[in-house]
Amino acid sequence: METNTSYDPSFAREVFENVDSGEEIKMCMQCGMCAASCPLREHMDYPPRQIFSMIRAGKRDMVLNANSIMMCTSCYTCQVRCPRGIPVIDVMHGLAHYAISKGILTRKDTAVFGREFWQQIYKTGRIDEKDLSRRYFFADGIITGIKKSLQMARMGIIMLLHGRMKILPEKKIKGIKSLRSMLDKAMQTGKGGSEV
Amino acid sequence: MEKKAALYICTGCGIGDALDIDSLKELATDDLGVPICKDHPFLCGAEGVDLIKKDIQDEGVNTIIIAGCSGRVNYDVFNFGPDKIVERINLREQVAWCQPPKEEDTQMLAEDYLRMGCSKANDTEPLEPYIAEEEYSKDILIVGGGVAGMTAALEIAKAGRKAILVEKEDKLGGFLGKMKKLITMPYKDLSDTGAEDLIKEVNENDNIKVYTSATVAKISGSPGLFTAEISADGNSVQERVGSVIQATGWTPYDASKLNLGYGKIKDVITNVEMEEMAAKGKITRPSDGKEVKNVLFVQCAGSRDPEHLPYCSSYCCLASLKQAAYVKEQNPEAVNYIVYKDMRTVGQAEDFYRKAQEDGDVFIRGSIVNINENGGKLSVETDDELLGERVNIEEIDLVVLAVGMVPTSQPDQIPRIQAPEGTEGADEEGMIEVMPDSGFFAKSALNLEYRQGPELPTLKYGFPDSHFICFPYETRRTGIYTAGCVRRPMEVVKAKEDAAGAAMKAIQCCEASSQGVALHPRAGDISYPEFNMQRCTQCKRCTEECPFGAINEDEKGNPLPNPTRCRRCGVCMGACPERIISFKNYSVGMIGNMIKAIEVPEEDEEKPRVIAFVCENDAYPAIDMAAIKRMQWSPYVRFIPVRCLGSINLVWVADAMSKGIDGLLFLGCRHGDDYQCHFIKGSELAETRLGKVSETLDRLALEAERVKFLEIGITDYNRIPTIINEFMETIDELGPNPYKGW
Amino acid sequence: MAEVEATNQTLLVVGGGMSGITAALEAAEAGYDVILIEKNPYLGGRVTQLYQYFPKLCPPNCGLEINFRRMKLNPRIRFFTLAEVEKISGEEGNYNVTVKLNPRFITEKCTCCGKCSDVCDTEIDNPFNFGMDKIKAVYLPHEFAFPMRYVMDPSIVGTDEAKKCKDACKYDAIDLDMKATTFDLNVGAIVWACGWTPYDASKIEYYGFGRYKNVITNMMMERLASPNGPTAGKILRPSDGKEVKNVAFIQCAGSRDQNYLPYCSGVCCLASMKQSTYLRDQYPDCNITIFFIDIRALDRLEDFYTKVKEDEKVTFIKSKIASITEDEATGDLLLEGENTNTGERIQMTFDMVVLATGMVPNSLDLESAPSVSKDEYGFMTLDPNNTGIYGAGCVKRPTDVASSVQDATGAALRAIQSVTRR
Amino acid sequence: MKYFLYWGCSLEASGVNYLRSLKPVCEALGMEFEEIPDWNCCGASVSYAGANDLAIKVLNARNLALAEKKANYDIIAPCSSCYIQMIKVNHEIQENESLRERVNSILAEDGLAYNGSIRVRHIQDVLFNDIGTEQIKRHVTKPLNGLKVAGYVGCQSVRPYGEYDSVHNPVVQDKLLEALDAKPVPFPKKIQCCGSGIFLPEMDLCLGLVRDILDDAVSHGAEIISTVCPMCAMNLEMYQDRINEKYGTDFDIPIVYLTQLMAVAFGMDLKRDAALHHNVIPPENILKAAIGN
Repeated sequence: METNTSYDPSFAREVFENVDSGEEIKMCMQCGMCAASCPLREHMDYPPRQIFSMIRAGKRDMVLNANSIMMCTSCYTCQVRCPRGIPVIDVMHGLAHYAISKGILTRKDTAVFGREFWQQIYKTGRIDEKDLSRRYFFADGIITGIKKSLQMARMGIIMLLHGRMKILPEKKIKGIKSLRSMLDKAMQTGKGGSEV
Repeated sequence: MEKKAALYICTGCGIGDALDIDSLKELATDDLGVPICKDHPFLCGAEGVDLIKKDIQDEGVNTIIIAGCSGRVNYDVFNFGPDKIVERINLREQVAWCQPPKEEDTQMLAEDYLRMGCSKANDTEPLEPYIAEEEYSKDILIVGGGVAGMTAALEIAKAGRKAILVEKEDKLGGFLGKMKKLITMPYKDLSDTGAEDLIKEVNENDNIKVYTSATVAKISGSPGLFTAEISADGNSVQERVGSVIQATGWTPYDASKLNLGYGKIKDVITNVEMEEMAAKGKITRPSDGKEVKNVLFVQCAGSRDPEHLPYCSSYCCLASLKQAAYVKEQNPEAVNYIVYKDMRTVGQAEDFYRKAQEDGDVFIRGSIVNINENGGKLSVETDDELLGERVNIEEIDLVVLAVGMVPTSQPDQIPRIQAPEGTEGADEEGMIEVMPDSGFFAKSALNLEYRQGPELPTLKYGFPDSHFICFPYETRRTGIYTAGCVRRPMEVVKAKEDAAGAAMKAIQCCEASSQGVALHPRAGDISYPEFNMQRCTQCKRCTEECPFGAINEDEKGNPLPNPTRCRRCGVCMGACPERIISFKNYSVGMIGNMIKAIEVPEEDEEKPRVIAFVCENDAYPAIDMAAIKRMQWSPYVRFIPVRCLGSINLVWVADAMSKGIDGLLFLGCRHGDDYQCHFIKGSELAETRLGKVSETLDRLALEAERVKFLEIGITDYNRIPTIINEFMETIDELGPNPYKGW
Repeated sequence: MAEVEATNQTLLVVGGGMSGITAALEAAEAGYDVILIEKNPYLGGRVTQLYQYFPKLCPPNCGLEINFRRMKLNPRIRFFTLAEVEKISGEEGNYNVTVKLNPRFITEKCTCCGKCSDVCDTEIDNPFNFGMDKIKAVYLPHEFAFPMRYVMDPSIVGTDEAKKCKDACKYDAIDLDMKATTFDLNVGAIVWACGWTPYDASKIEYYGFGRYKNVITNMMMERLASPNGPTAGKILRPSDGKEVKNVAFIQCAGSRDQNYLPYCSGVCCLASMKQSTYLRDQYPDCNITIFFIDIRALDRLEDFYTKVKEDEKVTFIKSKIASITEDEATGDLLLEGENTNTGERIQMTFDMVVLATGMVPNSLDLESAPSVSKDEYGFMTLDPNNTGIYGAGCVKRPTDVASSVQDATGAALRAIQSVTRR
Repeated sequence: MKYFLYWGCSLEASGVNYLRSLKPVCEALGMEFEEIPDWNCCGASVSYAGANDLAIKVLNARNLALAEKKANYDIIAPCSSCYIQMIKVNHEIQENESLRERVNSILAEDGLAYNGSIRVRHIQDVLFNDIGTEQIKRHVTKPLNGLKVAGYVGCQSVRPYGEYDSVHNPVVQDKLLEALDAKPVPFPKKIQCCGSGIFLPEMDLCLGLVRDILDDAVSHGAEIISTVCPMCAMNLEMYQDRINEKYGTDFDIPIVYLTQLMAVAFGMDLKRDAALHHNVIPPENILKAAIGN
């Protein structure tokens, strides 16, 4: 044991105050159930329980830059097994949202995809899968976009041929205006979103 | 009493099929001279029992010998009242069920058991309980006025008895009185300690007499008949009591022995100091009197550490969580760090661990490397196991060391005594450390006037606890019980329950003693040892070997028995070389006669004979079990149950060997650290004694292998056939006992 | 059933396990009349199913033997097996209790000769061994059964099989017309010592108990190790009867878990360590891994932890195992978890897995009974304003044998106080 | 029985065969559907990247409020992602009064309020508990004759609430399959996640997950895999080529919706009702063989 870190309670406080479900991490007893339940555990820098103990220790950069927080598939396996009843998924999503809002895009593709997803909802109230993919592929600029689309083109054509793609673009829902003002208000008054 | 014996042979359960009953009857009437001898196919049935009852009524039978099932069963069916002697001969389990039917050897086995049983019945005398001439007291002395002592006193008072409570401080309360709050059932939140109410209740109860600033100068006598000399405020008062509860509690482990800055850094305190500070008001830093903000608790400060206290003190996890709650209550912004090895919030107490987590306490699994002071604040270097790093926890205002409990019975220094010459480990002056299980080990509290020392023997780490899982109130001094943290480390709620239990035992002791009835484990036994003092040689073996310190000594070395201290194990009877100690229904002579009753065939018959002396609590039931499972073994072994192997007298070895018995087996309980002998030392003493006998055997030119001691547990019945058959092989190899037929 | 004599000075102890037996004996030996009732056909309760106690590794039957002898000798205790409380009414010092006696179909005439069992062909799952083996439908519950008397399973009553058994009995001890009866008791105080039930491990579905044969509970392990168990004391894995070489213990299987039992069951850590010694005694080469969250070995029991830790064949890993998967071909079990000390992923295969399942209190839930206070988990709590019915042992908290006995001793006194007050 | 059918965005596009088959099957079983007027997207599981928790709650609360305003029917959400989003918000609002007030203060922007009176249901729940396997069996005219089906449950259709089935060892889909006379094969990975909503951005990692699932199903003898989620269907079906390429496997197993199997077993039109032609890996032959066509 060589590294010398100093415990710093300020990050934990920051998380409790600003991250959706952030205060839930207090209940963690470090059993390791979440780590072993995760389908993508092998690819994570740190399993959830370690993220939680790092928050308690005040390792802000390590936590917000951890790929784990954006790698959640939302499968709820860890959550249903957590013996302390911690909504692990909500915490991970909250942390991801918080990190993204701070401009940290450790898993950029996911961040971009999720943001595009949300923006489309904001725009029309619904998701148009085809439009979403297009936006997602081109989010990094035209060149990568073309490359990515080409990779996926065959699949797109197949789906189109099998009638599994909507041809007409999604129309806005009728109440889109009021929905937007609702969402604006929620973003302003809710946790973790105030800084977006 | 003029004895009139009758023998009843049950032929049910396969006995009749296995044995020639008529010849057994013939043996009884013709050879053994039993005046009445009957058989019945179902003796335990109503008809069978009526047959016996009729003989009692019509024939004046008062000594009933029943040859049938094991004495472990049908005890109630064959109970004909306290004035009748009942002897059970185990023909079912230990003959019919474990031997081939209708064989000569099987029949001989049954015949021997008949001879032995009749001999025993003949030697048994009716019992009368020991009742002292003095008046018995049923009051109970409690030493220690903390939560356990006060609770015990109240529980006793509520049961309509009188309690005498002695406290060394000037007021009752102990640690409970110094506490701010309590965390107890249902472990959701802190509650009031209730100390004030408890003290008031004790002080106001008419059934409780309280002595404060008082100590016990001397306790003499025996259960039911104790006299306690209490020094209170310089006066000496005498109280007669029936039993005693030691509830002298604990002291915190000396934190200055730990390398955690205590005594050097002012803001490092113990959990006891923390509690007292919180109870008085604000939690502040001793260095500058400022209110604390960040507090770090060091769990297992000294506990679970082979260098300090190897055991877990069990209350500290909860105590620290409680004190962390005080800190939060004082300042919700405060941060508590709890550095632990394992969080041990057992049972429903887990709820309070969760509560502490909800409150935001920070838990760090690991161990402290260093505590430093700089700029008025403390920084604590810790190996954080789960982070896998050495970390610094800085800006700490106060470090609380969760120190463990040391029983008040633990001596500051282990006392030394003069050892007999040539003792291993003695120093130049011949002094040696007293063993923890000696009555001379523990720190002064009771001052018993006992030959084996003034205090309760301790078990380990200075706790005078019971060694028995099934019998947690067992102590090695009859009628003296321990309760609370002196017995083992425990939290308040458990100390209260423990006190109630000890009170129960103390009340029970007064009842039993006054009726001349034995206490556990031979509860209800009214037999007691009688000493034929004319033949005593003052060898002191009985006074030394009694596991319960029951026998005192006069200046000349004569034993002074205290029947109400006695547990009736017979260890003294086994110890006595002069055979002067006997019970009315259990004596050296009686067993000797049973041995003599065994018919030993001539050498050329090639039918060896072995006697197995077996502990009646464990080995005997194991043999029954083996028989119930219809296991089989050599028909040449005769079992003699004994109260405890500690009661075997070496003269029996001589009796047996001189009669031509080929081998002796001794089946007793496990001894050593995890001993199972319910008379503490009985089985161990037996083995020691037998160790000496082999020298004698050598001198007689008899092989030492003819006498074998084996440890056996009650569930070891699967081993019975092997044990016996292996021993028989040994005997076969050794050949017959040359003293046969002398 | 004849009238059972009792008065408002009599104590009723419900539950004939270690706690109940202790409460009954302690009170009786202090001179009080006690009636003890037990729902099983034998006394002794859970401990009769244990092979050994921690930390001494001694057999429970040793202490039971002493207690049974105390009971045999003490006329103040009367006990009833196959008995249950149906109703309680009244108050401290004057309770009316209705006791139901379930039929044993075997009378006091039984000599335990075993002839009925010899002729009986029907076999039933052996409840004493958690169904790991079969016994005859007329049987002695176990060799140490007290009272030592056979019992007939109700499932064969009314069949030819039952008649065959009856005909085989030389002592006319089988009564096939025996019916459940009830009787009323007047008692002054009640000690409720009904003990506990092992938590149903099949509820923890990701451990596959009930689906995977080689996943067993700690109580089943006790039976496997016991000389009177289904394998005569040889620890063999259930799927194929093979000897075991590599065994895992999963601590807190259900306990300390909001989804199952939020409380800690108190004894499981030590029980698993104890069971590791069973394995080590039988298999000198057997590897044992104990997966835990916190090791909870209170007071001097820490010594036992220290002792087991010294065994190099026993490994302690801080991890809550997240799942068990069975290799269908071999019956071996793959355990997955995270070693939280090292952060390493655990994927380990074992021959057999023992789930350290916790205790669920058997609480006072009768259709008609005075209210007693209970906590949210069903454990009885002491309510100073509601005296007369006292919990003893594991109905109050999950606890080991010594503490149960200690507690039961205290409960006996409290019951005595109740009758003293009246 | 009347229900709201909240089919969500996917069922109009990649999950079209789900919606197409679901409707005739459910109608045959006597269910009637109504659409929630002017519904919006549920937010799925990835919108946290762009929105905070409250916004996502509001999104779902709006749908619940719109439904509640119209009628007191249970909402059926066939898409697992829609289901979990909606049921989660519903539970939270029902259980937490201050949250309800907070959400309603936002819904008030459009004069809406949600009182928590609606129940959100998964289609499996309704089929199993409201309709029942006995009723379903009565509609089976073309039993699947022991067709070995891996009933892939995935994650969000049961977790975390487990309202109608075990979260650790779900059995409902298998029981429904049995009602069609199919033979569900046991396979441990039936509850492992396929990558769900982050499949696209984390494709490299998620291909491995899908491979494991397919492998487990196939090695336990499955001839076909059924699902109840458009994302599962998509991820399991569309990437088999890539998986084969990446891992050297040779998967070519049809992925169908449970409702498609029901339509087939109910003897309905394979194209119009079962919508099998929308499947990229054609299931027709296997299914025809099973029903003996």
